[in-house]
Amino acid sequence: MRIKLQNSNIGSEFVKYIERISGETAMRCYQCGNCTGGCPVSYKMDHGPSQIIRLMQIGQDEEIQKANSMWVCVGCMQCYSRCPQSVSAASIFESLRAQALRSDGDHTEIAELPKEFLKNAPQQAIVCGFRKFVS
Amino acid sequence: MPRIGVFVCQCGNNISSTVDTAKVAEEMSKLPGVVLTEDYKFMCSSPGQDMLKETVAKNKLDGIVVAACSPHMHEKTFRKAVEKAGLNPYKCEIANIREQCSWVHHDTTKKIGTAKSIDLTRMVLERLKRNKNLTKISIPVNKRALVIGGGIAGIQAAIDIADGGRDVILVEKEPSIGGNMAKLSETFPTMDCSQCIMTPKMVEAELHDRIQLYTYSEVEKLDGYIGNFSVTIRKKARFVNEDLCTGCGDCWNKCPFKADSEFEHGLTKRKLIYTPFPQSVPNIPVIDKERCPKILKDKCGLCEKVCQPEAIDYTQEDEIVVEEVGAIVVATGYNLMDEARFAPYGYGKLKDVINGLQFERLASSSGPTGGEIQRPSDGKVPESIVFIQCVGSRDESKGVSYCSKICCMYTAKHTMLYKHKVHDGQAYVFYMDIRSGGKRYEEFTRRAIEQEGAMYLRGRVSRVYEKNGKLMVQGADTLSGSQVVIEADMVVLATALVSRQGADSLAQKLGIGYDKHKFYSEYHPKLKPVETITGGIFLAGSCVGPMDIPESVSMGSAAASKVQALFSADMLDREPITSKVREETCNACWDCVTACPYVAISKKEIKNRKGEVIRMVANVNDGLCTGCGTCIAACRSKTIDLAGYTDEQVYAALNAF
Amino acid sequence: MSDLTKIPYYPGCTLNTVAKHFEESAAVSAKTLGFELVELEQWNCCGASFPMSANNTMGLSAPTKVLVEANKAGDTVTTLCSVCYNVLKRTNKVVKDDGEKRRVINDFIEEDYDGGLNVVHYLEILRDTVGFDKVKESVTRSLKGLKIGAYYGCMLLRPFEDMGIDDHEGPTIIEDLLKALGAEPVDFPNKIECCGAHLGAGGKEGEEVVSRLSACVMRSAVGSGAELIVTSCPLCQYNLEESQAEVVKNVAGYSAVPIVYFTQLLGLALGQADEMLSLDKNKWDVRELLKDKEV
Amino acid sequence: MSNAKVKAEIVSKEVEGKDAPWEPRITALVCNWCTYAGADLAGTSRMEYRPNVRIIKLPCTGRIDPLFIIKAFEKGADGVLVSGCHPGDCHYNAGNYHARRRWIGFNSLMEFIGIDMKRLHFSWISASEAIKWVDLVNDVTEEVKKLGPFGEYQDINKDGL
Ligand SMILES: Cc1cc2nc3c(=O)[nH]c(=O)nc-3n(C[C@H](O)[C@H](O)[C@H](O)COP(=O)(O)OP(=O)(O)OC[C@H]3O[C@@H](n4cnc5c(N)ncnc54)[C@H](O)[C@@H]3O)c2cc1C
Ligand SMILES: Cc1cc2nc3c(=O)[nH]c(=O)nc-3n(C[C@H](O)[C@H](O)[C@H](O)COP(=O)(O)OP(=O)(O)OC[C@H]3O[C@@H](n4cnc5c(N)ncnc54)[C@H](O)[C@@H]3O)c2cc1C
Ligand code: SF4
Ligand code: SF4
Ligand code: SF4
Ligand code: SF4
Ligand code: SF4
Ligand code: SF4
Ligand code: SF4
Ligand code: SF4
Repeated sequence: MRIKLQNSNIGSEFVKYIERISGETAMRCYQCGNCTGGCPVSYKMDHGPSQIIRLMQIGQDEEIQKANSMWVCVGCMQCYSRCPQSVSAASIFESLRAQALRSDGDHTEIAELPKEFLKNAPQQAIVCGFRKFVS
Repeated sequence: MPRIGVFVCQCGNNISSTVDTAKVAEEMSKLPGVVLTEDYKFMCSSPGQDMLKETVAKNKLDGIVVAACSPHMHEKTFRKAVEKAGLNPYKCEIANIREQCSWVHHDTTKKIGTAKSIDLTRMVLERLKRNKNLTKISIPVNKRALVIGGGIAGIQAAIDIADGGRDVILVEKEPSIGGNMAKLSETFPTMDCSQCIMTPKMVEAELHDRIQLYTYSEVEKLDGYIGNFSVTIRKKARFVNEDLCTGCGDCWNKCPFKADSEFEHGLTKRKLIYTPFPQSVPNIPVIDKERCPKILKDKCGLCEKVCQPEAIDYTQEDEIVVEEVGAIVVATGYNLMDEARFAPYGYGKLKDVINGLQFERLASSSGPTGGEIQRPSDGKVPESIVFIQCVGSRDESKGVSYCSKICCMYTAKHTMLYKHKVHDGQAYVFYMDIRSGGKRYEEFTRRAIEQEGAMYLRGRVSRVYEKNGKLMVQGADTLSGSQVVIEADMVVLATALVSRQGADSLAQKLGIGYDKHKFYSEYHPKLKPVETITGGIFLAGSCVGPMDIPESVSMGSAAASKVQALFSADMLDREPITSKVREETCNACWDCVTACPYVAISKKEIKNRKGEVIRMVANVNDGLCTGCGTCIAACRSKTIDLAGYTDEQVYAALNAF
Repeated sequence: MSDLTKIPYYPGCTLNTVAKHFEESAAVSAKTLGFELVELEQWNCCGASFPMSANNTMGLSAPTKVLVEANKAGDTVTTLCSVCYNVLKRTNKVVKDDGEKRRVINDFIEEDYDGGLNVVHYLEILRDTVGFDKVKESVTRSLKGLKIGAYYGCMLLRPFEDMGIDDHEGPTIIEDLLKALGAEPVDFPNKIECCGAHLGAGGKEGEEVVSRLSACVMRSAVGSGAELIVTSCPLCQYNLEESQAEVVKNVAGYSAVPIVYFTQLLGLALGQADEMLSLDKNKWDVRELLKDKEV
Repeated sequence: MSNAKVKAEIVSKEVEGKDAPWEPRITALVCNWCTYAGADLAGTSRMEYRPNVRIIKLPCTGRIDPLFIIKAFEKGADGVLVSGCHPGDCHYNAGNYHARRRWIGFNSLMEFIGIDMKRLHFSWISASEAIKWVDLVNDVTEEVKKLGPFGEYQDINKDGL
């Protein structure tokens, strides 16, 4: 990846927006990687939680939006509970999802979900899934 | 009419960016008694001081106000300067328009800062008008020193002072001096063996004619003041007569009971009568009174039977000793943070997760494994070790916010020690930054990586757990952006250095300051790094903050030289801020006598010409009075007043707001 | 039995349906221990996830409505499902501590609720109100010899400042209960790791994540010697069962371990009849194991 | 640390003129060793606080004569703030204990002569507690501001008490 860094990247509107709705400050993160280290699903993410926050710090809006990370995060709060700086990547991901759903529409097509799942899974999984993946 | 000069300092931009100093000067010039004002760039610079001296002399000023930084910064500077110009130094007062004005009001329109500066300067000016000429008080200096803490910093300070020809009392709370350095195996960056350089120092301290050791002792109480302290020391009962014991070791060889060794951080056991380690100074054991059945319930008594010189004394009690000294060096060192706080790393639960000092003991040839690296659970030589840096340090949410400064270096050292002992072993290090600033330090850490093959991974570890007899270390390598899992045989945590347990209560006894982490506060972090706010008490070593051996030793020597400087004069000048009694109005109620915390007030007889006592009045001893002013508020007849802070001066300041 | 302490109870969307056996076993056990779960007269779904972004007033409204209802019933409300517990407890905290949010939410749902309610999990009632000692005394069928892995998952524990039910890195509340029941809890590293939660609803990628994470939990527990696993959340229960089903399908010779709600074991130890505990509703029947172990 | 960020508002009459909005005037009587140094640290750390306070430095809170406080009100202070070392931390060992003992009896005197105790704040602030100093100044300013100008006492005094 090659980044052309400009003044406008630093504190970009998008980043400010995400910071506002998540209540988190990207610059609090000192990139220790604890969150990525402990996140049960970072292996599956295009960029782990600490990297997403790093990308926020340097204002790489597109790279963040492109990544699957926000959709893979399960909201387990492990990142936050061990972060030495009390940054909640979980809240940042939630805000990124909210932003994406608002601007691009649904992430999951309900119709595409396996029938088995819809039939057997506990309601809470479906309700929660809808809240996280559908606008 | 007084002739007062007001000097307003711009402090470069520090004051002038939020205070219109010219305006302050102008306002002051309108006040009665002010004959001239100056608005100047850097008052404390030498041209500034010269200007001050010249102006005072040329204009025959009889008082000046410098509106500048805090009096804690430069009051002395300016008082000295005006003294040279022939003015009594106590006719110089400082208005604090920097720390308490320009730096805390960021309004660049300067309205706020200027207005407040005008008020502050006027208040000081009114007070100054009522200042009297005062002369310093001379008091004798007792040229013996007390050093608290017998780690490397305290030992160094004690030896330096003693070499300078002064008597030193060294108080150490453990049964032996040596502190943390005595536990280390080899030391960075030179890798010399810690014991080889430490033991001779310990012995030197023990044998020095001018050093008196009080081990297994603690300071209970401090009275007095610079030059004239009186220290109450509690010598805890060892249950061994120090004069009779020869250190033969028969007792501890025979003692049938064991407990975890504090010195070995629980890696091995010691007896209930023990010296902390074989090279202990003094080589005299103590009995663990919490556990010894003889002390607890009068059973056993074996050591007494085997001790030929009959040194064992089960009835020994703590002894209280009072020593008079003129100066004190505090060198009480550090502790490692209690790892119990780091549950995700399993310390305390997983046996093979240890801390840095435990690793030092494993690597030390005098340690529990004779220097072979074996893991605590089963004695197996670990094929891979993961070192985790910054455990508890730089962790605002669960540990401390600061960097412990030495753990990057000792971790690099540990990887080398490991590699030297286990050639085909692999060391992994999780780090956030490698902080190896210092002479030959960066080269040292590079050597660990390039030549000794330690694998450095940039990231923090999230957790350590056990799986099939292996320790699974799960963290991140942020440079490659991946989650990393390592199967290790042992994990070493570089836990934060924290202040000594009880550091705060000692500080309170001594009357010195400490920060929120309970490290002791220097008088000034850059310019007075070994002084405290309390005259005659100095600091050395890691009780001030995390520090390695070279720094601790430098500080020990620096503190010693401060003590020597203090001892170089027979008399000491003290601030003349003391209470004065107006004898005519004293009605001998003695309220002041009971109020004075320093017992500085006594009852004095007033006699007539025939020598008969006609009445009694209060009398203040200048040597003891510290100028706290408590007596004044207690005196209902307004008979006592405090030079430098008289009622009149305070009211003048109040009136001027 | 008229002197039962009545405790208002919020079932949430799943307990009345898929996880009926969780609820039933909890209810009968409660009665034996001297309290009664009284279902709120009216309730709605809590939303099944705590909305974490800052402008979350909408998301907080549904759970606040639940709290308002519960507040009418008493000063405490209990839940069984960890997710409901998480959502209600955190919402309650926001309403209590954040004056601004409280105002907005109250305006929105046209109520006047101040966050005064005490949200507790059923486990907390057992520990703090009944007391594990009392539970122990009430045991009529000791689970002696049963090696059980207690799986906590995320929602019961995190974030610690909000939940505070137990040490979030090394919780023992379920183990302590199991000990009271006579069983032998086994510790395993993944007991506080996530099962994959709702990600089953997140497309192919999500499904894969769930099956992997749940498999990790199962491997970790079984590898540490657990013969039986207990959960406190219908979603954990489902994910673990599904994941083990896959293993059973693909790995010949693998013998599945039962996965049950902790309340079912509680009921067993208190001497309830199997039917009362709906033991047949679990994917793998625990009764065979009980027989083997002569419990 | 939101308090540390408050914008300074007070501007004294000399600069802003007679019509400036009212701002409380607060006199602070503080000890040299702890609170004064704490206030210095707030400066060294470039914190920001409300500018309404004027410090008078005394060696110790033990030196504070209750009459100083009365005088301050008489001279137009709307609030008075007294602060020294923490109990047990006194530079002079026990001066602050004496001060405390004295103030206990002093409360009733204040009420008696018509000084609202809400305008008088006692606090312990050490040399390292810059944040506490900042919060204290801001809070006291805020509170006194709510109470409004303190004319009563000066008025009574004018009529000759
Ligand atoms: C794992 C590890 C490895 C290290 N390796 C190195 C290295 O290789 N090179 C290096 O330069 N540095 C190293 N250090 C740092 C080194 O240990 C310290 O710099 C040094 O020990 C500090 O000495 P000190 O005298 O200040 O404190 P300490 O060694 O802590 O000594 C303080 C002494 O004061 C005593 N004491 C405490 N309170 C009281 C009291 N109230 N009354 C009386 N006595 C009291 C204590 O018992 C102790 O004896 C290492 C540190 C660690 C943790
Ligand atoms: C850009 C920069 C910023 C810095 N900022 C900070 C900071 O914010 N805080 C901080 O703590 N430190 C700071 N430092 C470090 C600080 O400058 C040094 O720690 C400090 O100045 C060292 O003082 P010194 O007396 O050892 O040496 P120097 O300041 O170098 O003084 C040595 C003196 O000896 C004289 N001299 C040299 N040779 C001879 C000779 N043969 N005979 C006679 N005289 C001789 C020189 O002319 C000079 O006056 C900074 C340094 C740099 C480069
Ligand atoms: S754990 Fe916290 S500080 Fe560390 S990288 Fe993640 S968000 Fe940043
Ligand atoms: S909340 Fe999301 S980002 Fe944080 S650890 Fe869990 S899955 Fe990873
Ligand atoms: S006297 Fe104080 S304010 Fe003036 S230049 Fe020197 S440091 Fe700055
Ligand atoms: S046996 Fe006696 S002389 Fe020998 S070390 Fe023990 S106490 Fe000292
Ligand atoms: S009396 Fe105590 S110290 Fe002595 S040998 Fe017996 S147990 Fe050991
Ligand atoms: S010295 Fe190194 S290991 Fe120690 S706290 Fe600082 S950065 Fe971390
Ligand atoms: S000022 Fe008064 S009370 Fe204080 S030390 Fe001096 S004599 Fe004692
Ligand atoms: S309190 Fe005043 S009047 Fe009483 S003895 Fe002391 S100086 Fe004299």
